[in-house]
Amino acid sequence: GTNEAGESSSTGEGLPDTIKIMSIKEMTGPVSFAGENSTKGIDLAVEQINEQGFLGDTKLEIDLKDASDSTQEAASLATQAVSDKSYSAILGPGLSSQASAISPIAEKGEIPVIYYQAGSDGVLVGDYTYRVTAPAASYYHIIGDYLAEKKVKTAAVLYTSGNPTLTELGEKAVPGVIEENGVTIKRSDTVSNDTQDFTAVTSEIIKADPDAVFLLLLGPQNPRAVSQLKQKGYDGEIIGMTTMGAGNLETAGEDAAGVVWPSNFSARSEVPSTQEFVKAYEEKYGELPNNYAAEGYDAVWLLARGIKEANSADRVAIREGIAKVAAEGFDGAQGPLSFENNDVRVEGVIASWNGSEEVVVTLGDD
Amino acid sequence: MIGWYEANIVLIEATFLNFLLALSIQVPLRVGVFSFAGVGSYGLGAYTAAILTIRYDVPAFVAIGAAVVFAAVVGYLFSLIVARLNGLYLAMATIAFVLIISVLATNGGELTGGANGLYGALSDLTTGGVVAVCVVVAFLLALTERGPLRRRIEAVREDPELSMSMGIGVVTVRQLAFTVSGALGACAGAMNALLRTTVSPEEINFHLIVLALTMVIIGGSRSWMGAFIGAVIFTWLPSMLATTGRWQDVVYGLIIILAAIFMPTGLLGLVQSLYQKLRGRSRTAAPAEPPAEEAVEERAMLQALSGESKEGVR
Amino acid sequence: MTTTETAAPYVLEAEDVAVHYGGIKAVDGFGLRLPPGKIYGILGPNGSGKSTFLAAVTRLVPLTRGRLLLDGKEYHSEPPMKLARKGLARTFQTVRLLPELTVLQNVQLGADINDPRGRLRSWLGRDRPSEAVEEAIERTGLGDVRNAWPTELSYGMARRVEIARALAARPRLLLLDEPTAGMNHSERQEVSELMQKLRDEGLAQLIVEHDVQMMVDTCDHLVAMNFGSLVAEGSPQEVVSHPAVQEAYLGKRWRSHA
Amino acid sequence: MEILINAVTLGSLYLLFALGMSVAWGTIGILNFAHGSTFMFSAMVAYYTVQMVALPMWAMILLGAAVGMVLSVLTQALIFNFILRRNPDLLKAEMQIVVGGIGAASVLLAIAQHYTKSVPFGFSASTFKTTTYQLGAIHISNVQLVILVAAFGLAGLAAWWLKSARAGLALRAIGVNPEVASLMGVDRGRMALGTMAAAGALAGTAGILLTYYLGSIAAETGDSFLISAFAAIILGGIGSVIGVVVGSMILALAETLVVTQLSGTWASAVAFGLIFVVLLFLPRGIFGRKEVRRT
Amino acid sequence: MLEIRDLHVSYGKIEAVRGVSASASPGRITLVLGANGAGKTTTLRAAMGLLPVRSGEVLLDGKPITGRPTHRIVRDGLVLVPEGRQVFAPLTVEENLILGGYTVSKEKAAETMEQVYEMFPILKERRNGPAGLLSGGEQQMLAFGRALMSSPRAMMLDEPSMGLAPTMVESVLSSVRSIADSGIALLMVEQNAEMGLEIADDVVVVARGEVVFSGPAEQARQNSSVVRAFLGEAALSS
Ligand SMILES: Nc1ncnc2c1ncn2[C@@H]1O[C@H](COP(=O)(O)OP(=O)(O)OP(=O)(O)O)[C@@H](O)[C@H]1O
Ligand SMILES: Nc1ncnc2c1ncn2[C@@H]1O[C@H](COP(=O)(O)OP(=O)(O)OP(=O)(O)O)[C@@H](O)[C@H]1O
Ligand SMILES: [Mg+2]
Ligand SMILES: [Mg+2]
Repeated sequence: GTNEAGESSSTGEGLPDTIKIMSIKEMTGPVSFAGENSTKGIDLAVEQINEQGFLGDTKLEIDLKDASDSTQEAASLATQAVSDKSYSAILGPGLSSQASAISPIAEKGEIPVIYYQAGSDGVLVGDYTYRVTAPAASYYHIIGDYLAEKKVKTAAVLYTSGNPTLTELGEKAVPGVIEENGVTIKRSDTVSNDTQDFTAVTSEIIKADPDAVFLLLLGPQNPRAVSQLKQKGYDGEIIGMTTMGAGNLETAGEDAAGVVWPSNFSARSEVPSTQEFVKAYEEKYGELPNNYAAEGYDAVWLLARGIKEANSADRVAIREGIAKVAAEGFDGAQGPLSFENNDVRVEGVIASWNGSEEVVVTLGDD
Repeated sequence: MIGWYEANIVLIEATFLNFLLALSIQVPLRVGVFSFAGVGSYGLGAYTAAILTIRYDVPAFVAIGAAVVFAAVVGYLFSLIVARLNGLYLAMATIAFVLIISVLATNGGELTGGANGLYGALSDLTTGGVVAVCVVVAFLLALTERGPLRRRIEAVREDPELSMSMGIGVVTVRQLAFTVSGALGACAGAMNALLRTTVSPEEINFHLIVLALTMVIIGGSRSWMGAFIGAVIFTWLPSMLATTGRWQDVVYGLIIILAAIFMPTGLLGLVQSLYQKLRGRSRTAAPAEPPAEEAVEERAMLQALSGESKEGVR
Repeated sequence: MTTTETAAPYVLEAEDVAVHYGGIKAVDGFGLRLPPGKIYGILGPNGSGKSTFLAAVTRLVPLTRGRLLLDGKEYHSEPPMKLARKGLARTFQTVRLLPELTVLQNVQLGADINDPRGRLRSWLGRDRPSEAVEEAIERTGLGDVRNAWPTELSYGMARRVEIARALAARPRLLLLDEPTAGMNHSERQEVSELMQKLRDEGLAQLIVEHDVQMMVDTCDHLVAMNFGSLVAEGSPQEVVSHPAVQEAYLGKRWRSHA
Repeated sequence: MEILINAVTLGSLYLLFALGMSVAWGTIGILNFAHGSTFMFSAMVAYYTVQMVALPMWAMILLGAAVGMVLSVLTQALIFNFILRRNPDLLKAEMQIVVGGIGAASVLLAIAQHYTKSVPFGFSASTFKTTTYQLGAIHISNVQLVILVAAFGLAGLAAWWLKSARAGLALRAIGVNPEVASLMGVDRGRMALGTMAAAGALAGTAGILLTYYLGSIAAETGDSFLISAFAAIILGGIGSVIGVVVGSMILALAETLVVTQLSGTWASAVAFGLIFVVLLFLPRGIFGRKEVRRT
Repeated sequence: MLEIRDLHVSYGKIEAVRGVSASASPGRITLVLGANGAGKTTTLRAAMGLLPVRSGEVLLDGKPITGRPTHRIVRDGLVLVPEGRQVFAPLTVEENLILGGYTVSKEKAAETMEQVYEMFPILKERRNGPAGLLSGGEQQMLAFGRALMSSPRAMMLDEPSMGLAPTMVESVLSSVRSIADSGIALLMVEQNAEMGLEIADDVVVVARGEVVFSGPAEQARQNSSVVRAFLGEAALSS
């Protein structure tokens, strides 16, 4: 890089002293746990990049902005990033609604954005937007072997219909996976975003007596649905999705022991690049990382690789750099990452709750 | 300045959109109709405009116009259905209306894009267009805040029965309020959908109702200016408070509490009474004195009286 | 006050009017005929149905049965706001002023009826009180409180605003429900004189009031009711000396006076 | 049959939550939008306490009720009381009170979000353990029984007290015209404080019991119940305890039927559609007092 | 004994009452007369603690009650029948009466209620109906009956005969007299001066916030200015 600060941000070649990135976050409000954890992952990645000299003398600088859960705030911050030329890229928010508002702004303002979470369809439009959280549908098929091993013949599906990701899973992906494995679906039920009590619907499910129940619910709904199923005397398999992670099952305690879910990330995964990340994370924070942290970490690394590739702080150049990196893929916290239309793909692991912590299920030695 | 404008364009636009949304609650409130149907119309308008833009690629003003007309008609029909309802019962019915619209949007299949909502509603709507609409709306509403129209609106709100006996068509006024509220709400929703290019069912929820009500009550519920003040405050407050970090939501809540306590007539009312105090003209008028000639007569009598009753007064 | 001469011999006719609330027969077969330019008064004990009858005449409560005619034309299926446009104005037994309008504006509201669409001119600029408003304020002696707010008024003053508001509409028929409640003798006297003056200008009035002396002095004709129906009718003297009226309504004082 | 039991349980949840809100609203005319946050906050305080000391259920209920009472009294004394004092006309103050409640709610919610990060919390550390009994084909848990008994018991108590006690009448009088009520010798400030204390205790109790029953709640749970409670109260008719019981049950039954027979997506639409239709025919709810207004 | 001493009350800048003094001793009725807006209602409301007193004193049995909250004053034994009836419209007639007896024992209240029903049979007929549906006069009866329920030591009445039919005026005023005779101190504002003077013991005339006449009732009846203002020329000549 050059030591010439200031003018360099828009010139084609070479890197300035610092590259500023706006990180739009949900640090307060109902989804603050996601913001909190991804920030830790981001900070770790930035620290590594700056200490390793990954970008030479150039330092990455993250400007953290809290948009809470407001779409308008998020859009406004993105506009500020577009008009303030000192920002080279945006690390996007985790809520789909915010992301879909930001994407057109980014496209028009020509600034690269890397999202984590934000699983809905309308998020990735055009060339400037990338996502490092793989849609659950893309790796959900790994549950097939588990179903076979547990000799699951019948299943019931319960999903939250107010959420785009969960609806997509509940209506298409999961039934597809289930049927491919020769399992019949006995019931499919829906609840809404603000459903609190699952008594009625779990009773109905138990009446149908399936071997496995698929729960595709919002975070706080999971422990409730699991407990209520168990209390009604259900003793079959319970299979969820990533919303089961991140400590959400803790309150269900013993009731939730044995719940499994295909995940894009598990701290217990044996993949070397994951273990490397987990080790560094544990060292820095003294706790195990969750998927939000891993995604934040990967987002920064994707960006850093793109910048290095571009060897420029220019937005358009960075975008092209990211595109090149994405075409090749790399090993990140979530394991080997590849990209499909700007959207990440991972291998996935089956995670499980053993009653007190999250573990990885390895099939065959059960 | 230009830089600031560009960087904050979203908030500037949002101020005007929130202004229209607040008005859609305020207009019925001014005639004593406690209706949140305007928030539902916001949803109707947003979806109508987005669908027209995405599917038929119509110009922005056509999409918005169609949304406004559609929601106004729905508002009118709605007013016919809820004609017998009043007060908080009416409020509940309109909340139900809003939530039903949200559920319909979630379950609307391809038409509404389901839980995903719609995206890619790219149009030629500009900030200038939004401001122009708001200026026209504010001007028209300002006309209802003076002279005979203001008196009638006051009458319908405070005492519908009295209004009837004074020849005011209370039912018509109420229906009109619903219609206008529908149009304003839809206008806000449509313009928001086109500016943000997306709309999702999550947007139309109880929180939007609460926001609209808070803007009106804290800004001032009697005048368009109150709605505007409310819109400015509640659009900009969150980003101003972002500097307070972790506790921003707590501070936000405290500000609302203080406003509720100390501004019974909204910020607008507070400003007005301060202004009047400054000008030394309080709301109170001179004490009632009997008419002039009689006063003289009475004074004479009183003098007579006081003379006679000196001993009587201890 | 302007009056158009009408062919009909009566401004207001009510025939066999009944208003029942479940088992309560508030008005039960009462009627009267009010010729133009006369003051008629209704007397009756508390709860005999006087106010309800006025509400029925102004269409604020639905009729259980009966016929109502204004200038000879039936109107008992028309909505109440149409009546005001036909020249009918009223006051209420309880004071009903609009708290957020000043006295002047409250009175102006009465005059707005003659200007149904609201002149564009007064929307856009000057909103001067019309002649009718000034006259009503002046006649009811409200000049000094014209800019006061209703909550600042004493009870008696508030009653005058009620009357002024009705007068500002320049009605052809005025219904007054206890217009002088809360006023002292000389104040009642003033109101009585005002009503007589208005009659001389051609305004037909129907008054409900418990001050018998004032009613006798003011009215051309009295109607007495009890339990929702007619008890006696005739000239003031006739009615107050009617035994049924004396028994049910007038106190010892009046019986001894008469 | 089981559907019915489940519906009644859900109805009891709504009832427990709505009862305090309904009492405060129907008597002293205070529509407290902070009720949901009070509910949640009490449960949260109990949660942090039980993490330190394993308490039995009754102690948790007492604790929750106490916290709810304190919060509610504070809201009344620091917010509503000031609003009323500056705005003696209850009708005019109504909106102000609603907005003040919204403010109080967001303060409590923000604090809770800050500490819990919106991750659900529950009472698994409590000494109370849920057990399920099986009666034929029907599963019923001990918490479920507690909830049913508590909801109906407390509703009965509230109804009886409002009906027979002179204090209940005084409360209603304050709701009609506070000034004239004071002319009768009613101490408005103390009555209001007392009522809000009771309403807060009910909110706290509900917070504890619901957390036991649901297994866990999150910071936002209080607000999701708020709208259902509002609906139940309106459906039954403001000011009537029987009304809120019936309203809660109808709402719950409708939701349960839709969830099990149709699809959960439509649950709130059908429930609110039902409210809508009921209001069209009974404009003041099922047991609402008729508006007394005459010419 | 109820005593109002040199009372000053103002609304903002406007002084509505400027040094009014009036008193009523047990067993006696003091009649307050005055034109519309003279400050009569203001005086009573301030004495009752409903309006802040700027200066002056209100004494009940020699004990100052100025500045005490209204509900305390009621418990001290002073009640007000407010201007314009003010019944609790949605509550039933009987509930209104029960509230009137809020400060006394249940037995005492039940006893008084029977007396009230005896005095106004229509109230008994309508006991379970909402008070707001009563006619104006019926509501006035209820307001009066409600005040009796608290068995006060002193009572202030703001135009108790307003809206009442002549027979009712007679019966209400004669019961006012008998209440006074039972040893209660009464301060009454009454526009029906003719009837008022008949039962009053003392008279206070207020004009624009000031007392302009104060003396025994006979003296007032002979005072030509008072008579002219409140009874009319006719009464003067007769
Ligand atoms: N909406 C109503 N519902 C039930 N009863 C009613 C209603 N309106 C009036 N009444 C009853 O009908 C009767 C007549 O009432 P109204 O007000 O007409 O009497 P009034 O003659 O005006 O008496 P007053 O001289 O006391 O004002 C009263 O007994 C009253 O209680
Ligand atoms: N809330 C108020 N704000 C300002 N001024 C007021 C207020 N209430 C009353 N006044 C004024 O105080 C004066 C005295 O009013 P008050 O009601 O005591 O008269 P009153 O003697 O009872 O008359 P009335 O016989 O008409 O009832 C009047 O001039 C009135 O306009
Ligand atoms: Mg009457
Ligand atoms: Mg008075």
